[in-house]
Amino acid sequence: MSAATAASVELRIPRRAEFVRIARWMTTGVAAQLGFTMDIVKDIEVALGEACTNAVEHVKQGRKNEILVRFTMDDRCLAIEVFDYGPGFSIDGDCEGLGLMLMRLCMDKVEVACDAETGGCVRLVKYRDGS
Amino acid sequence: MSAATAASVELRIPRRAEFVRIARWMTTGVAAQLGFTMDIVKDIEVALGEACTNAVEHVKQGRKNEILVRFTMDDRCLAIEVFDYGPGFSIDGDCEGLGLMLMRLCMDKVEVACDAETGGCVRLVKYRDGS
Amino acid sequence: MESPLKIESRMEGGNVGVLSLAGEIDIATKDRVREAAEGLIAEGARNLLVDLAGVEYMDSSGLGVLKGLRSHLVESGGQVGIVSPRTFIKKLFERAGLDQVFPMYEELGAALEEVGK
Amino acid sequence: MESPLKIESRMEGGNVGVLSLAGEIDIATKDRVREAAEGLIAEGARNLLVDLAGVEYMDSSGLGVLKGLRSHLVESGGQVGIVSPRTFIKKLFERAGLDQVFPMYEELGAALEEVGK
Ligand SMILES: Nc1ncnc2c1ncn2[C@@H]1O[C@H](COP(=O)(O)OP(=O)(O)O)[C@@H](O)[C@H]1O
Ligand SMILES: Nc1ncnc2c1ncn2[C@@H]1O[C@H](COP(=O)(O)OP(=O)(O)O)[C@@H](O)[C@H]1O
Repeated sequence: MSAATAASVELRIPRRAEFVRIARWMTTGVAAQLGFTMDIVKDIEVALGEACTNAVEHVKQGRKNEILVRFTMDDRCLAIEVFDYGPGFSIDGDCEGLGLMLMRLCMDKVEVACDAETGGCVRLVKYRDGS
Repeated sequence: MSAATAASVELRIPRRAEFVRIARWMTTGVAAQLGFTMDIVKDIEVALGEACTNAVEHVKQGRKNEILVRFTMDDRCLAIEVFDYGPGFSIDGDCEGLGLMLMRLCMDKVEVACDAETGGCVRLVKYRDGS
Repeated sequence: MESPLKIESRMEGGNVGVLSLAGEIDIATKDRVREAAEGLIAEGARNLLVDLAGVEYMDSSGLGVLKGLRSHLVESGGQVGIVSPRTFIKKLFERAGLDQVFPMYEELGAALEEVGK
Repeated sequence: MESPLKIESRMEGGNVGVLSLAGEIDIATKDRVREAAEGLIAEGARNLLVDLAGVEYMDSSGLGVLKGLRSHLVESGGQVGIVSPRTFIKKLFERAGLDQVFPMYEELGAALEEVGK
């Protein structure tokens, strides 16, 4: 991947436990391709795994029974958005559990958003300079 | 994956040489998950690689600059469709090269279709009983 | 199908249950870990040793199961010991603030000696 | 970035170019194979030995490059020999009807002896 070109890759999986693994697999491929060290690839895998796990565990009904994972990469960072088509949620200190805590420790930035079409969205960012 | 449940997974990549590898990676993950032997996983990887390579090599302009790979799996087979958003093409004996020949040798069924929205489509099928 | 998680379970010395895991512990496989552990507890295990030498991936799903088992065993004076975790898994326990909660052992022999006492 | 293909090239005995490849040969990496081979030809290689021991993936992109190099060298009495292909790669050559076209060698020593003659 040439450093200057931005690109995006999208993955849709059924919102089911046994497919979370496929999304993790994909994530390690994309992250390794971008040249992250194996430690960081693993961190990114964990964060993505937590986000997808939450989508499977906490979304009971949604507009679609799937999870959309969008990877956006440029020379600065890898951003991964996980859309769950569910009711959405917000982060406040009180309800944060192990999942969101691990996402935060594994990534440089974690944001939660929500919109009517794609439902809850967790955005995970890792900078490529290792900062 | 429980044998009785059908499921589909979709992947979108830029129509660029360095992303074909990501699609292959994904494919080996899905095929391995379904329990195909390592030899067959490799065959499926080659066939998918050939289809994506053709999309990169032969589509100069398209409705979108991406490739959509759709995996559909049930207890009978894994079907992989590669949509290239290009002008489409048809197979006749004369113009078949190494790529399509390898797809045919690696898979149980290879079909080529075309529609206005998604462009050329190669459909690759592997049966799960090894037939 | 090559399963993403292999589980071997056995009893040692009457009241120690040993669970050897290899592969990936995640939302899809965590219930099998819990069930295998519960099987050992039903057989009389008061302590569990979970050998993670072969575990390449684990996340909060796995930690949640281990926490649940530990709460249960601690009530009757038992423990859940973690054996041979890879660097990645050690870091996971630390990040979750659980590295002081679960006893950790470098290898199974030492763990059995300590716990079997 | 860990490159999907590692290439080592060197001359042996004046007119044999040896290309040792490891990783994946596909549409994204094939040009680097061609360029490395052309470098050796420019240095005087009349024969090429392509050591595929470390190659885990190859498809028609790789076969195409090898066919092109072979056509070129055969004109001046040379050849492209394939060394240590894995089972998967052997099958690929067979399927493409190229297993009789390219000389195949189990290991580099024997190949060098044969070609260097
Ligand atoms: N995708 C989601 N949809 C709805 N609610 C969610 C989602 N992800 C997280 N939550 C909410 O945020 C809480 C904290 O999540 P997390 O930190 O992952 O811990 P846990 O999942 O272990 O409870 C969850 O208990 C749940 O209420
Ligand atoms: N996705 C595609 N879009 C347009 N044309 C295609 C596509 N895939 C294949 N073709 C056509 O079919 C021909 C045969 O393809 P193939 O068997 O893969 O051999 P090769 O790509 O080596 O020529 C190509 O030369 C091309 O003309």
